[in-house]
Amino acid sequence: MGDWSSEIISHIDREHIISLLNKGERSDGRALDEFRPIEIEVGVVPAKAEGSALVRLGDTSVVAGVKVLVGDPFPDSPDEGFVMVTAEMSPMASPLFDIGPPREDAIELARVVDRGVRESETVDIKKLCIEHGKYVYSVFADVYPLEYDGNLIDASSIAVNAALATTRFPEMKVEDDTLVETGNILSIPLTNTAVEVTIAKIGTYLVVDPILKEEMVQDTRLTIAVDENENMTAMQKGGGTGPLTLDEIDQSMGIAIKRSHDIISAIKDAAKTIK
Amino acid sequence: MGDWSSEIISHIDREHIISLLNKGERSDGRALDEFRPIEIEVGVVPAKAEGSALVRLGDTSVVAGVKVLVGDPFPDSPDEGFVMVTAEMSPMASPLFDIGPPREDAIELARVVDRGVRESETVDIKKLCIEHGKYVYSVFADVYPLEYDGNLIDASSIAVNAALATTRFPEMKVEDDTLVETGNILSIPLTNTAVEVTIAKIGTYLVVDPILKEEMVQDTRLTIAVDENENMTAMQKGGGTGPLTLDEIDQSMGIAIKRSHDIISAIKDAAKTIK
Amino acid sequence: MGDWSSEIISHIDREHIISLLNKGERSDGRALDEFRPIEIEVGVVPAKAEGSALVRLGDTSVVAGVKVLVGDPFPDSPDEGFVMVTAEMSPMASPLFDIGPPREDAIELARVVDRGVRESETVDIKKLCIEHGKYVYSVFADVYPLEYDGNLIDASSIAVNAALATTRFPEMKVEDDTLVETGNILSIPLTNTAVEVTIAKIGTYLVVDPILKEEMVQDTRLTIAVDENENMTAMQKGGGTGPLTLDEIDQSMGIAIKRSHDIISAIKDAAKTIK
Amino acid sequence: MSPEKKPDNLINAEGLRVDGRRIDELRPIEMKVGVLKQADGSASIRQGKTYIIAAVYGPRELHPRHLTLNDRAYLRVVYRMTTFSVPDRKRPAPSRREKEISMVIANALSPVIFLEEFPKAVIDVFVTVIQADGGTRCAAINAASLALADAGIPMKSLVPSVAVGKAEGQLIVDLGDEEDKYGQGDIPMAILPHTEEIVLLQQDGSFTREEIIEALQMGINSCKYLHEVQKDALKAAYVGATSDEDEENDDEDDDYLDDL
Amino acid sequence: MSPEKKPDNLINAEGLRVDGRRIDELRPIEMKVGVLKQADGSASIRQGKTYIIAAVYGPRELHPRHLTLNDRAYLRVVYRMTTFSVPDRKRPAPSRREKEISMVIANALSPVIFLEEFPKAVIDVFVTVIQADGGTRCAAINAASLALADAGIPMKSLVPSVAVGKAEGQLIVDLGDEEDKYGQGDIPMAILPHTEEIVLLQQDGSFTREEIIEALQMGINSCKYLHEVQKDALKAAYVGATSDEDEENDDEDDDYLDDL
Amino acid sequence: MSPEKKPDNLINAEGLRVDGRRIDELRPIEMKVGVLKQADGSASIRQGKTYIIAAVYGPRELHPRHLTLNDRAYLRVVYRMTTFSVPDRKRPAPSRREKEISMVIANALSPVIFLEEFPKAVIDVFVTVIQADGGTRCAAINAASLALADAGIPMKSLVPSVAVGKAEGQLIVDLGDEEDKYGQGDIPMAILPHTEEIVLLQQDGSFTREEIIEALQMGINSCKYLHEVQKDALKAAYVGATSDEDEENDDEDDDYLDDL
Repeated sequence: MGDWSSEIISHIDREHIISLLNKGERSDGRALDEFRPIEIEVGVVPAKAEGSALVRLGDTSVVAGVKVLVGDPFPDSPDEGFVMVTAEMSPMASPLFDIGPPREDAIELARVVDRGVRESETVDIKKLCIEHGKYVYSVFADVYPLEYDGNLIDASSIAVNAALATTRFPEMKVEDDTLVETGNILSIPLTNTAVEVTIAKIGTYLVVDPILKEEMVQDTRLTIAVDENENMTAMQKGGGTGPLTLDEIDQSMGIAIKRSHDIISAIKDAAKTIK
Repeated sequence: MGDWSSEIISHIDREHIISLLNKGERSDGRALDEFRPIEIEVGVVPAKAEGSALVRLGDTSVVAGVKVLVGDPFPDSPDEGFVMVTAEMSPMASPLFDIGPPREDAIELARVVDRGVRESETVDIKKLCIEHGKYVYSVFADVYPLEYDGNLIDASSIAVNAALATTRFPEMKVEDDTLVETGNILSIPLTNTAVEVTIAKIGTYLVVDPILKEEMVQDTRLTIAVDENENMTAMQKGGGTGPLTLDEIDQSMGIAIKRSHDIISAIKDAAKTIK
Repeated sequence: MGDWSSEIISHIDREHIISLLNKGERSDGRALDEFRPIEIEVGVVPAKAEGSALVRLGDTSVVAGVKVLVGDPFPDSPDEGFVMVTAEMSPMASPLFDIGPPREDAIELARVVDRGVRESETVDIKKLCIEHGKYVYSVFADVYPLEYDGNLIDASSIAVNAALATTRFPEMKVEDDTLVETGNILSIPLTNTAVEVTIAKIGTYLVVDPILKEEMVQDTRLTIAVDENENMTAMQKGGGTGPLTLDEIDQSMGIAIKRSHDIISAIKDAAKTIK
Repeated sequence: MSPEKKPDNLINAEGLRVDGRRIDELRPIEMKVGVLKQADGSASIRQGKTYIIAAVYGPRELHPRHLTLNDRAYLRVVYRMTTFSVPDRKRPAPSRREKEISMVIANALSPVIFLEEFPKAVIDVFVTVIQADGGTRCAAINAASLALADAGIPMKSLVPSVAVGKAEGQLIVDLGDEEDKYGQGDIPMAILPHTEEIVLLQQDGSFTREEIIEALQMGINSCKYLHEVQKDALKAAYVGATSDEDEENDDEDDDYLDDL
Repeated sequence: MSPEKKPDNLINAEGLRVDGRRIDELRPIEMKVGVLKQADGSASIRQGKTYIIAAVYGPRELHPRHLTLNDRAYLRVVYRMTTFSVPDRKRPAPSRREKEISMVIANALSPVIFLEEFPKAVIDVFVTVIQADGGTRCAAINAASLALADAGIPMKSLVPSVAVGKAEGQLIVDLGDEEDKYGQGDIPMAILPHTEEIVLLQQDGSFTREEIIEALQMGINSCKYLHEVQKDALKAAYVGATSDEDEENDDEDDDYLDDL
Repeated sequence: MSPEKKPDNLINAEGLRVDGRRIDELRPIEMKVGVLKQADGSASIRQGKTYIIAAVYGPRELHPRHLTLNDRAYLRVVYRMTTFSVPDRKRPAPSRREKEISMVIANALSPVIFLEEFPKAVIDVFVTVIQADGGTRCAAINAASLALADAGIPMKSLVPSVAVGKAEGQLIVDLGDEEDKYGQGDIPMAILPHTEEIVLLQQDGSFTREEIIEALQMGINSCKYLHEVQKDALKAAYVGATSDEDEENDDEDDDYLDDL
């Protein structure tokens, strides 16, 4: 995530990667606007999580799980349920991640992935109300990285979307002041899907879905959440202090829109396997 | 606040300050029992805080804000509202203050300022009850230092008092089990005012409203809260380990009573500017 | 508690202790399966705690106190009260214990002592219900060490049992939706007693109730909770990484059962002094 | 304490916003430099009802040591809201939102500071939000870059910042609180004024690609204006401070200030 | 989300358990070695519905320094459950239960590792519980010892582990979630397979002395079987990895693996 | 658990207090020195129903290092209440009140300790409140100064401490819990017995200037009595310990003890 360049990576690596980019090449053979293969496995926590997905983006992999609980609504939104997304940098996934409370970059990861879902208003939270002011469904989607070879944001975004799309939970109703199951099984009321696409800027080049080596030498990155209507629903410049021109932002949006179609298709295909 | 002497300040500074005191002088030209000019600006957070004040005591300045919320009463006082005062040592205000959780001296500051308000029972918390056992007003007064040149306690005490005196909030009532505004605007039910006056002991001298240089060489300090009837409502010896004689305590009370009149007047004058 | 051997204790100490054990001796003259004298003083916090006990096991001593509060039941057990046991490693008790949040060994101590009470189901938590789904008694038993010369677990277990056995609290009932005292005084509904007996393995020897010196050179320890019917109700291997044979475990249970009788008797005798 | 109500329209029939502004009009802005005596540099900003103070300390020794960077100074930004700066009382402990904003502010300011001149040191930027009424992270950047200049930290330029957004389908600049809350999107941004490159960029809401570009262009224009306001504030402080000293250097100082 | 219900009987009239197993029958088990690319060693285990991944890093430099041991490596185990691995959402922060289990896992693994070969270093074992359905600490030990071997850490042997327990008065092996929750007791254990010595031992519930011994004996038998499964998993990974390399060393490797 | 009730009068018609004491009468006091074997020094105090134990360790090496003082020892006081020492269960984590009291105790004890003899070291004073029934910070100082002497820390004198206060308009000494809670004010204080100088001073409630002085004078008198009790406790421990050793030194020791 962070700006490792001066601390960990030698300038030679950066020069090597840029000299490849000068020839239109990346170290793993991809085109600049090409994603690594996306593998999505849904229902990986079938006995305990209401929804789940394991996502591989090359050698980056994450697992996301969804829990649906019944809780009180917030006082200022008595007829709305609640969605929260968290993500973290578990030390299991990389020698670069620390044990201990999350640092700034881990907090950014969690907030950017959360924003990608919430700002896109993909979940109709009004439909998560059971009884006005009393009971609502709370939806928690939590992401754990297993392997970190760059671009945790996009992998996490895909995993959360796939886990939410395949979430199934028992419908509840209030009967004589107590909650009982109706016997129906519900899905999360999704009205849209937005996925995050991250573009790294290295020198004068824009490369999508950066691997770790590329992140380490990037000047900055731009994450763009794109929905099914090709609208931008969230953006975040991070991962370094390099500036971006207006033209680079425009190009990045072009790449993000293009790639979002493939990703959304992949999620929908994976979701079909859950009835 | 603390006892910086051996760690930061050389003995020469202490000797210089004491040699001035021997001549009846202080490094900024004040008399020993003289405060720095007190400037009080109220209503500095008009759009968001129910009350607020910015106070300058020479080059020490703090800002205080009051929030009035509706909450549950404590089970053992169902007909009483709640007042809480906090204060802190933000690193913005001084190179001597640390980033991170509050240390002992910051906790002391907060507790002494809080005690100055609460022990003086200046707020009639019974009048903060909306409905017995159900709804009460909770009053939070929080102080942030902006510039620290000594005597944060007194500056904070003045700011809290001025902010409380100028607090205005909408009256609430219970109608059909829900809270609604009555349309009336309330003030905090203040029955008294107590202000804190801090006297530093340096050698054999007692000086009021110490600046940072004086705090650094003080043997100890005594903070005295004095109310409108010249009663002591709270005292705290702190800021060093030097002992005090009974006579020094008596003299300190004399100074504190004298200075409390000016300070209370200044607060009342400032409060008049808010209708 | 922990595995101090390589860090603090020289090998000479271990050799000395083992050479004594070769002769069937311990450094304080006890037999291998002999406890230090157990002193139990109950009612040491008579004015504030509902139950309390100070326990000495040689130069190890702890104080335990019980508070009985009225609280809400957990949603998934509306007719059950709640018992919680905590224990800690206060720096007062030993130069080996740190100031600060509890480390792994302190967490283990707390959890093992808690499990000794809870897994043994000595308290009938159904009888701690005042009104189904609304009010239950919450019982908190907290242990503080005063002197640590080994075997905090067993000392804490004895103290918790003695404090619980001597706990007296006013019966409450619901009248017109509010809680009132009935005037009766209740005891904790104890249906059984289980005590923890700890055996240290040093070389090929098993010694019960180890002192600090023995703990420091032990290969491992095995704590066994034994109830009044000679059943094992909890076990914990800890305090080192040395393995145990099946035969050693069997022998340890034999020692634990034998010692449990004396300890349970001592607790019951001490409890008689409280009417 | 009293809950705010959603206005019927954020832009009325005459094309004016809830506070009477045109869609590309900034709120009244006042920036002051050198407002705190203890800090090495400081500045305040009032932008509409938003009121923020920034203080800078350093370059100075860094504790804890393990954060030290060997080849440059560590720019540490702490963005904090006072408990009373928002309608409900904010909890005193730093939130995850405050930590993230601290990071994006540091990222926006880093490109203009010659951090490599102070290896192993820390430059501390403390931002306190006294009153929050929309656009606090942008106002914080405006004030913080002035505080850095006031502290004499060598800089390539000041960093102006503004939030652009959308309401009633129209792009607007410098969002107030209500526009942020009830509008259709928010794009906080900051630029390097000499190159128009973007150093802060976040977005929420929903925008087409064309809207983003148009919004950023509006933001760049506003930032260029804000940059002039920043330079004026700096000059006001600087001229004031040196007026009774060496008059001859004034032109040179003006040149330097114009470069920032 | 939907509350689980206590089954009427944990063992039916035919002597079969709720999932159809005999009392001494393990759940279906699948272990895989080398499942993560970033870690120095890794393994996964599926035991019934329990699903766990273990990763090993090291030996490597230890931070913070004050934890350093001068005469051996520090074996640091972090056992964590994902929030979604259990019926109710687990709070994200590590619980006291997770910390205690981390410690007993470290105690169980330490005897087989040549820690004294790496003074001052740390060997990190990270265990993530993806789905918890009983026996997670035992499954974690099974996987972690494979991950250690996969990382090339010198070891005397693998450590197999299983929970034995009691239901309807009968001793049973490899407890599932319901048996753990509604049964009469649980004894998680781990052994050194060559000596049958016990390196993990905990118990709750209520057992006679004779039951404990019988249960441990059942557990030892199960652990010996699990040890074979572990070795097979290691061989599968090892043979796969070296198949196109030096064929001649295979026998030797097999010998080494048989020793673990 | 059962809520306490406010008594009708804190002082009755005969001028006696709720527990039958006169206004200037201390509660029954028992101090013991050397009550803990592991600590370098220790003491217990029972003052009415208040029951406190103090332990001293040091001078010893200080961790973490950055707290080290170069010119004297760091006196670290940790005042803690047990969860069961008060009517409602106290939360186990240290409260802000406990931290403040730790600080004022350290301030009160520092003037009598030759801290400059042990630069860079720490002297740890741990105070545990077993039962709290008013005046705990004062009782803690009484016990802690005995524990310091018991640890052989070089001291100028012991520090006696008592709380004075007001009820029904009359000044009273050594407040019990009810007097503290329902009375009109509380003044915890401690003195240097040889000079009568005040080293702990806090106050709440409402007092005139004259009342404060009169109350402090009453407190000084009580402290002087408490100082004798402290010295007796120390002698009792000391004489006991040396009785079978060198009898000749006893007078000298008595002199030393009288000086404390």
